[in-house]
Amino acid sequence: MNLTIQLFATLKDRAGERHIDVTVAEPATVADVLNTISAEYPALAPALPSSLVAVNRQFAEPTTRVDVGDEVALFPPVSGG
Amino acid sequence: MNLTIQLFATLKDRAGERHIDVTVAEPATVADVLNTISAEYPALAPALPSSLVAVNRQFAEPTTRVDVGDEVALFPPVSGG
Amino acid sequence: MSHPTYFAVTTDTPDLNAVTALLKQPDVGAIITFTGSVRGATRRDGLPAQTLHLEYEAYARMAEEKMAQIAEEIWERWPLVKGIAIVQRVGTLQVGEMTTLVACAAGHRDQGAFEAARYGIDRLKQIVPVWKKEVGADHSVWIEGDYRPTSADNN
Amino acid sequence: MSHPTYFAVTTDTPDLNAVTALLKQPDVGAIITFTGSVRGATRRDGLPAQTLHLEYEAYARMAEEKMAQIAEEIWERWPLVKGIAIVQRVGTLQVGEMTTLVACAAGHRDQGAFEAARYGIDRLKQIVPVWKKEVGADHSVWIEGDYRPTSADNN
Repeated sequence: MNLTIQLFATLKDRAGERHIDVTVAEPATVADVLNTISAEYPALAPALPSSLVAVNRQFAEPTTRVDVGDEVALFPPVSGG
Repeated sequence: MNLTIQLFATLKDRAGERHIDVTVAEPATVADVLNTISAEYPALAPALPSSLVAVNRQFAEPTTRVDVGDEVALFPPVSGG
Repeated sequence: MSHPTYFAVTTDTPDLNAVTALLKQPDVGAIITFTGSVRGATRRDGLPAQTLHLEYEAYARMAEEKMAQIAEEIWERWPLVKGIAIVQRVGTLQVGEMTTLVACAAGHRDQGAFEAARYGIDRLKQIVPVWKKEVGADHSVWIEGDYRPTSADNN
Repeated sequence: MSHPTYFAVTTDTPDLNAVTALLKQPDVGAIITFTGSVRGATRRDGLPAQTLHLEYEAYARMAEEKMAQIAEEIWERWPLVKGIAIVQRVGTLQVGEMTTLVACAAGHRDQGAFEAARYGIDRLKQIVPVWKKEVGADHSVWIEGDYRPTSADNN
């Protein structure tokens, strides 16, 4: 399946884009998505271990399942306020 | 000496006035002033035991001295906010 | 102390944006503002079942001095607190109207400003000479305060 | 819950009078408002010595959902708290400008609204997806958050 990954803050700066597209086999987990990103976007790879993933606007774990049409986002720990 | 006593809230309502005048011998204490008020203003007398006295805008005790020109006020415990 | 302060007994509705702006300094990162307002339903015995409005009266000059004293007490207890504003409204106040405001500024949110604002409103209700009367449909009742300040409550 | 709420990610300066008015109900007697603003001087290593301005970015849709989640967490912990407003500004913010607001209403000041407002801003800094960049004269630095939310931080 094709997924569009939204990027924020340092991740967006590293990629130079607000979102990237990846293709992963179904069924997929967050870990599968991160592995694909790591392989296909070398600029993002160093930042992935410290990054957070949200699936459908909820914080996800490596084991969280990702389905077609899910809203996936990748960003650093938050620093707002 | 002559003193003008400012009245607030229930004390003002009891007296029907915003201030009263009393004459006390010098040197005087707050207790002397209260005794004079009690004798001369029967409408105020029942409320005096539970009232507070301020001299020059500071909370006073029965033993606090009152001098000519002091700003004296009589009021119930506060209930603002 | 050279922090900004604002102490007022007023018939006007406080403008929260303006009061907050008064406490702004380059090293202020957090402002906590308490606002009190007139509640519609009262539950105490002897009071009108439904408050129509409140009437607030103050010994204004002493009240503003006691507000300044509360600020000094706050700075003694929470030395990192900076600007402080305390406002008491007087006159006729309807249900929902703001009656009082206590705002405390600090560099960060963990420097005592929450505790200071809480202390400020508690202390205001003890030592700032203001009284309120609940005015019902057919009669009015002065609210009784339950704290008796002594000379230890002076600065 | 049927309390008034207001959750916003916005480029506009929040109007404290308007936000407070949103939380007013006849049984509300106390509102505590935390506002955060941009401080002028920073002290951390690696950052520009003097902050010229901050740039805030948000994952807006998730941010507003997490604000609603924080409100639910507050009501669970302080059931007497009523209306809740949470606002995060984004975009370019200069020294002194308001960045964030958390307001909690209650019947009385002793019903948890102080604690709830404090919890709200602490929690906002943990789970609301917003990031800020300090922009100095010659370079910019993204501020690093130090909390790693897990699925336990979902509602």
